[in-house]
Amino acid sequence: MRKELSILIIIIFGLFLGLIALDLTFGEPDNTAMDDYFIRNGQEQAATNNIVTTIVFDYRGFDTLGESTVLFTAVVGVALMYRKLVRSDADENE
Amino acid sequence: MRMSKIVRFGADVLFGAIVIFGLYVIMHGHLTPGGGFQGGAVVATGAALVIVAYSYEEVIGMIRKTVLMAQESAGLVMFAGVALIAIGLGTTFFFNFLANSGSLFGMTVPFGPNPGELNTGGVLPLMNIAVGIEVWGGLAIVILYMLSGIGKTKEA
Amino acid sequence: MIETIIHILVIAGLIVSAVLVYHFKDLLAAALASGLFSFLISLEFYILQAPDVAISQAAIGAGLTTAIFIIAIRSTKRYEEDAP
Amino acid sequence: MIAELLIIICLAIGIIFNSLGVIGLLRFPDLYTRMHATTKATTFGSVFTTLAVIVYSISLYLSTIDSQFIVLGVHAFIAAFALAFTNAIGSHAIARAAHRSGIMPSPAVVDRLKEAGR
Amino acid sequence: MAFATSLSSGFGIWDPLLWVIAIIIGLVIAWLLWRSGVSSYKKDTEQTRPYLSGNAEPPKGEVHIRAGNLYWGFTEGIKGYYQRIVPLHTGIATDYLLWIFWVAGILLVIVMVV
Amino acid sequence: MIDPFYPAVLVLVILICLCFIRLILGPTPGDRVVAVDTVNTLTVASLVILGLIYREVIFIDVAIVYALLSFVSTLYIAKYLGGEL
Amino acid sequence: MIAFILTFLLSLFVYLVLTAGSGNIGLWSASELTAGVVLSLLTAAVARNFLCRARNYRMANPLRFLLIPIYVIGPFFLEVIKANLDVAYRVITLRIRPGIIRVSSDLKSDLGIFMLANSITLTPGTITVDIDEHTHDLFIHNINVGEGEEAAPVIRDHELFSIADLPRWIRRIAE
Amino acid sequence: MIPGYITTNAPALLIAVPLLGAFLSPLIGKISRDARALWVLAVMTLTALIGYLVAFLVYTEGTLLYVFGATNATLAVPPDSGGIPIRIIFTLDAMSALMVTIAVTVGFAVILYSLSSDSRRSGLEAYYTIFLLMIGAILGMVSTGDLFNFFVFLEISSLASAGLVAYKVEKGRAVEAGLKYLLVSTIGGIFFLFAIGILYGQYNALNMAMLADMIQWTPLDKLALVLVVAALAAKCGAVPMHFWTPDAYSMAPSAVTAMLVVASQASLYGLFRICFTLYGITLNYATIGWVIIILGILSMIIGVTMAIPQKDIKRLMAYHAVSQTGYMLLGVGVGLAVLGDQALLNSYGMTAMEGGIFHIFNHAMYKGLLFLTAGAIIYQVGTSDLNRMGGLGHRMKWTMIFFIIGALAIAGIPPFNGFASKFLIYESVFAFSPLLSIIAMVVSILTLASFVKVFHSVFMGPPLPGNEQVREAPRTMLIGMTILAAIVIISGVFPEFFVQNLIAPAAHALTDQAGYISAVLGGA
Amino acid sequence: MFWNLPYIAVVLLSVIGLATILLKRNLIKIFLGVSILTSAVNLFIIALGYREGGIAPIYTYAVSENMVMATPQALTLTSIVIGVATSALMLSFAVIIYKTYGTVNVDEIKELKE
Repeated sequence: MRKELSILIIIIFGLFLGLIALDLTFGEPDNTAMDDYFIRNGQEQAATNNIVTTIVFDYRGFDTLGESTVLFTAVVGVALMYRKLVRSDADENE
Repeated sequence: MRMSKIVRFGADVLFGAIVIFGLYVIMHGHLTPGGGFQGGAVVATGAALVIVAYSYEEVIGMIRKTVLMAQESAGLVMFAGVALIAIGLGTTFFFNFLANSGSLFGMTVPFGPNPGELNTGGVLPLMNIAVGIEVWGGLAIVILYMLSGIGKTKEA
Repeated sequence: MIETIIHILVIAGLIVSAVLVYHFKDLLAAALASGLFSFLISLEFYILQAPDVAISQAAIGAGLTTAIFIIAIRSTKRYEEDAP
Repeated sequence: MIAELLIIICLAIGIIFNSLGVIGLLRFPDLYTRMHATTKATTFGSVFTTLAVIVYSISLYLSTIDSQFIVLGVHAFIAAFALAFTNAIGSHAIARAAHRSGIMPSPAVVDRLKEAGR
Repeated sequence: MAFATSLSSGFGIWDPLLWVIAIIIGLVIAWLLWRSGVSSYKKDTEQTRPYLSGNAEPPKGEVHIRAGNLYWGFTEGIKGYYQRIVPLHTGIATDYLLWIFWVAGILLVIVMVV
Repeated sequence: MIDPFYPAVLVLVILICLCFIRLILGPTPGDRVVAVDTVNTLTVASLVILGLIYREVIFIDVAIVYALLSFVSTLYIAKYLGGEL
Repeated sequence: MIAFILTFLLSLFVYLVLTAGSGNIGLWSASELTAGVVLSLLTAAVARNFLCRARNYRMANPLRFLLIPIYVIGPFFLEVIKANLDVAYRVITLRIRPGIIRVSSDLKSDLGIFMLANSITLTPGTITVDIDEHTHDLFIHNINVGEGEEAAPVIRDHELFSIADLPRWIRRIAE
Repeated sequence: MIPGYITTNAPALLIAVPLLGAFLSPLIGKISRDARALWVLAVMTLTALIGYLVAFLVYTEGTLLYVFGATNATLAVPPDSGGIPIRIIFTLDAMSALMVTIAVTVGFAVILYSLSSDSRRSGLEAYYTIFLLMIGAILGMVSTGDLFNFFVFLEISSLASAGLVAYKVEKGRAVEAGLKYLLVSTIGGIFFLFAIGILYGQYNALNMAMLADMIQWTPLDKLALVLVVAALAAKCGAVPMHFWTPDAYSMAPSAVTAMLVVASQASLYGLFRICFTLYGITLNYATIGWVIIILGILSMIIGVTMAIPQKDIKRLMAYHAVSQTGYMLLGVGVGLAVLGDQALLNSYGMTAMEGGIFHIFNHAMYKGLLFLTAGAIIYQVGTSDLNRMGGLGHRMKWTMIFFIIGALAIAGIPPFNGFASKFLIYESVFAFSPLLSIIAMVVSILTLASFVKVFHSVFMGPPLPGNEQVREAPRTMLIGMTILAAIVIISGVFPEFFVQNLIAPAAHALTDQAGYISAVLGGA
Repeated sequence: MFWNLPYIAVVLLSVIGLATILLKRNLIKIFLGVSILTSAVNLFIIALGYREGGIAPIYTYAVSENMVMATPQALTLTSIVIGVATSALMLSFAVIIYKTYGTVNVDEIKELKE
C-alpha cells in the first residue's frame, strides 16, 4: 500500500515539475534587470572583478552571514551529538 | 588505523600544498573563482586528507578540536565584526566601507575586462578570510567528531 | 554542436549515476556513486559557466560529503536490507 | 605551425592512451590488471592532453606577450602535476585496500603478499 | 476606547472586567456558604471517614483514578474513530514525508485545476 | 588553433560515460572505486581543455581543485575497504 | 625551526608559481608578493609538523631539488612511455601473466620509498600494493611476471626497470 | 535618550546581537559556568530590549526598512537601479513587530527558566549557543523581506531546533525525534528553495515586495505557491503533516519545547506572509483560503482527539499545540477566503484575522507557560508519564497555579487570554460558516476536558509512592513562568488594549499588500 | 538549442531523489536521496541563470558582452553549504540512532508513535 502510494505521488510530482521544463526556456531568462544591474555596476561599486563574490559578500552579504551560521549551527549540533556524556545526564530521566 | 607509509608521506606533502592552494583560493576570491567557502572547503579537505592517512588517536594529537572550534568562532566573529564596524562608522550593517577608499584593499577597479589586482575589493577580502577560517575549522571538526563516534558503544 | 553533445552526455551521466545511487544495495557503492554524481554535477556547473559553484561542489560535495557518508556507513551498516 | 602540430600530436597521444585505459578498464579480467590500465594509461593520457594546453599557451605567449597565457600554462602544469601525484598515491591505496579486503588477483602466477601473511 | 477593557468583535462585546466581578461575587457567595457550615467539622478525624458497609477504607493511593483510565467512556464511545486515526501515526519518518508529499500533490491538483 | 580541442573533449566525455559500464558491472567495490578514479582523472583533463575552450584562464583553478581533492574520497573508501577506518 | 623555514620556502614557491603573471616585479605584483609571504608564513605555522615529520633535512639542499625535474623529465619519462606502450600492447592483446612479487630496496628515507613506490606505480607494468613498514620491502603487482621470476622470493629493485636505473637516481636525490 | 545610530540600525542589531552572542558563547563557556550563564542572560536581555525597541518603532512610526550594505539604511531602491531593490531588505511591518515581541518575550522567559532547569546536564555551552542561534533565526525569519533570506533563516532554525530536540542524546528516542524533525524540515527547505527558484526564474527578483509587484498567477506561480504552502504548513505542524510535532515536542527539553512553539509560529508567519503579501491580490482567494481553513479544521479536530488518550504529559500538550495551530489557521484562513471581497472583509474577515493573529500571540504565551510547568513537574518528579504522577498539588503550589492559569487559558475560559481570541474567532467564523464555529467550540470543550484530566492526575489525589521527595521548582524557573503567566492574565483582562494596539495593526498590515509594496518600492 | 535539457535533468533527478527518499528503507540511503534532491534544486537554480553563449560573471582578460547571471550562483553557494551542514547533522543523528537502536532501517525506528 505504501509503495503504491509512493510511486503514485512520485509520478504526480514528476508530471507537475515537468511544468518547469515546459514553461521556462533554458538559456533565455525572461527578466534580467537585477542581474544586469549587478554585472554593470558590481565591478565598480565593490571594486571586485568577481561578480559572484560581490553578490555573496556585498549585495547579499547578510545571506552569507546566515549561511556561515548554518554551518556553525550544524557543527555545534554535531558536537552536541558526540559530546561526552556525564553522570548527571543519566541521572536525570526526564 | 593508519594507512601505509606511502599514503602518509604523500598526505604530509600534499597537506602543505593544499593549505597554500586553499589560501590562494581564499585570497583571490574577489578576482578568480573561489572565495571563503571554496578555499575553506579546500583546506578542510586537506585536513580530511591528513585525518584519513593517520589513525584517529594520532590525528587528535596533531589537530586539536578546541583550536578548530576557536577558529570557527573567531572566523564568524571576525565576519560579523567587519560587518559591525560599518555601523560604527555611521553606515549600515555590511556596508563595504573599504571599497575605493585607497587604503588597504581599497584600490579602484575600472569597468571592463581586466586581470584584476589583489589590492582591491574593500572588505570583501577580509570577509573572505573570515569565512575561510570559519569553514576550515567547521568542516574539519565535523569530520573529527564523526570519526570519534566510530566504534564507541553506547554508554550508560 | 559539439558542446551540445557534451552537455547531453554529461547530463546522461548525471542521471545514470543518480539511478545508480538508487540501485546499489551496497551503501558503499551508493556513496561512491553519489561522489561521482557530485563530480558530474560539478562538471555540469562548469559547463553552465559557474566556476565558483563548481569549485564549491567539487570540494564540498565530492570530497567532504563522501567522506562524511563513508564515516557514517562505517559507524552503521554497510549493506542495505532488502525492502519488505 | 609547429605548435599546432605539437598540439595535435599531444592531444592524439592523450586521447589514444585515455581510450586505451578505459578499454583496459573494461576488458581486463581482475581488479589489479584493470588498475594497471587506468593508473598508467589515463594518467599518462591526461598529462598529455594537459601538455597540449601548455604548448598552446606557450606558443600564444610567444606570439602575443600576454601574461594571461603564463597563468594558463602554469596552472595547467600544476593541474597535471597534482594529477600525477595524487593518482599514484590513490591507486596504491586502492590496491592495498583491495588486497586487505580479500580481493586476490584472480589470474596470478604468484602472490608473495599473501604468502607473507598480510 | 470608551471602555478600556471591553473586547468588541463586531457582533458582540465582551468585558472581562465584568466577568472578573462576577467571579468575585461567586466566590463571595461560596465563602458565605462555606461559613454557614458546621464549624466543629475537622479533617482527619472520624467524621471524615466514609462508611463502606463496615469494610476498611482502602488507602487513597489505590482509589486514585490514574490518567490512563480517565475518559475511558469517551474513548470507548468513539472507538471507531480512534481505530482509524491512531494507526495513521505510524512513527515512521518516511511516512511523515509521504503525507507531506501527498498534501502537496493534492494541493497541486486543486490549485492547478480550479 | 583551438579547433582540435573540441573533438578531444568530446572523446574524453564519451570515455567518462564508458566508465559507467565498469561502475555498473564491477563485481567488487574495488572495481567501482577504480572506475570512479578513472572518471576523476578524465574529468580533470576535460576540465582543463574546457577551460581553454571557454577562453577563461581562471577556470583552470577548478581543475586544480579537482586534481588535488578528488582522491581524498578515494582514500576514504580505500581505508574503509581495507578495514582500517 | 628548520621545518618552519623549509615549509615557508616551499609554500612561497608554490604560491609564486600559482600567481605568476600577475604584475611586473619580475612576473609578480607587489601585493601578490606581500600576500605570498604572509600566507606562506601562515601555511608554515599550520603545516610545519607535517611536511618535515621525519625531521630529515637532507632535502633542504637545493641541489637535490634541481635533480627532481631532471629525473622526472629524463629517465622517469622514458620509463613512463615504455610502460604505457607496454600497457597498450597488453590491453589490445590481453596477453598478461600477473602476479604479486616482492621487491627489496635499500632505500631508507621516507621520501626515497615514496618516490620509488610512485615511480613503480606509474612505470613498468607494476603497481605498488603494499609496503613492509619495517624492512621497506615493496609488494608489487606485476602485470607480466617474467618467466622464472615467480620462483625468486625477493628481487632487487633495479631489476624492474629496463631503460634507466631509477632506484639509483632516487638514491642520489633522497638518500 | 536612545542614540540615533541604534534606532537606525535596530533591525540589524536585532539579528546581529544574538548571533554574535552565539558565536562567542562556546569560547566564553570555556571560562566558567557563571560566566556562561551571565553571558547568555546578558545577550538575551539585550536582544529583548532591541526587540522591544524595534516593535515600538514599528508601532509608532509605521513600517521599518533596513537595507543591508547600502549607504542609506532606509533607501530601498537605489536611484540608479531603475526601480529594483537589489540588496537584502528587512521589512518590519506591524505583523513582524508582533512576532518579534512574541519571540523575544518567550525567549527571555525561557532562557531564565532554562538556566536552572538544564543546569545539571553536559554540553551546556553548545546548548546555549544553539539556543541563541535559534532565537536569532526566528527573529530573522519574522523580520526579513527577502525570500532567500527567509529560507536561510528557516534552515538555521531547522538545524538549531533539530539539534536541541536531540539534546538528550543518551535517550535514543530524543535523537529519533530530532531526526524526524530534521527530515521534515529538510524536505520543507528543499520545497521552499524550489519555489524560490521558480519565482526567481520568472521575475528575476528575490525581494518580496518586488515579487508581489510583478507576480501574475501563471501555472509556475501556482506550483511555487503549493510548494511553499506545503513546506511551511509542514513546518508549523498542520494536520496531516503534524506527525513530527508530538515526537519533537515531547522529547525536547521543556524550555526548548516552549521555543519550538515560537519557531513553528514563525513558519506560520511565513505562510501568512507569502499568501497575503507575496501573492495577495493575484491569489485565487477562495481556493487557498478554503485549503487553509480545511487544514485548520483538521488540525483542531485531530489534534484534540489525539490528545485525549495520551499518557505522556508533554505529548498531550504537543497535540494541543497542533489543535491550537488549527485555530490560527482557521481565523486567518477565513480572512484569506474573503480577501477579495472588501465588504465581507470589513464585516467579519478582519475580525477573524484579528482573532487568528491574537491567537498566535496568546498561544505562544500560554503554551509556553504550560510546557514550562510540565518541565518543572518533570524536573521534580523525574518522569513524564501521567500515570505515575499524582498529588503534587500541595508540594508544588506555584507550579499548580501557573498550570491552572495556562490550562484555563488554552481551554478558552474567561478571563484569560485564550477566551478573548477564541471569542473573536467564534463570532466572526460564525458569520462565515456556522458549522466551522461550532466545531471550534466543541474542540475548545474537548481541550478543557483533557486539561482537567491532566490537572486531576498530576495535582489531585494522594501523593503516589515515589513522589515523596518532590519539592517546589527552583526560583529562576518560577520567574520564567511568572513572566508568561502575568502576560496571560494581563492580555486576558485587557484584551481590547492588545487588540487595538498590537493585533489590529498586524492584521491590517497583512491584508494591506499595496502598503507593503509602496513601503519598499516607494510609491505604488 | 538545448531543448531545455537541464530542466529535464532537474525533473528526472528530482524524481530519482524522491524515489530514493520514499521507496528506500535505509536511513543512509534516504540521506543520499536528500542530497540528490538538493543537487537537483541547485542545478535548477544555476540553469535559471544561464544565458546562451554567456561567459562566467568574472571580469578577466576575456571580452565580456554577455555574462551569465550571477545571483543564482551566489544562491547556490549558500545552498551547497546548507546541504553539507544538513547532511552532517543528519548523519550524526543516524549514527547515534544506530548505537541505541541497533538498526538504521526506517521501519524499525518508531519508538515514538501515536
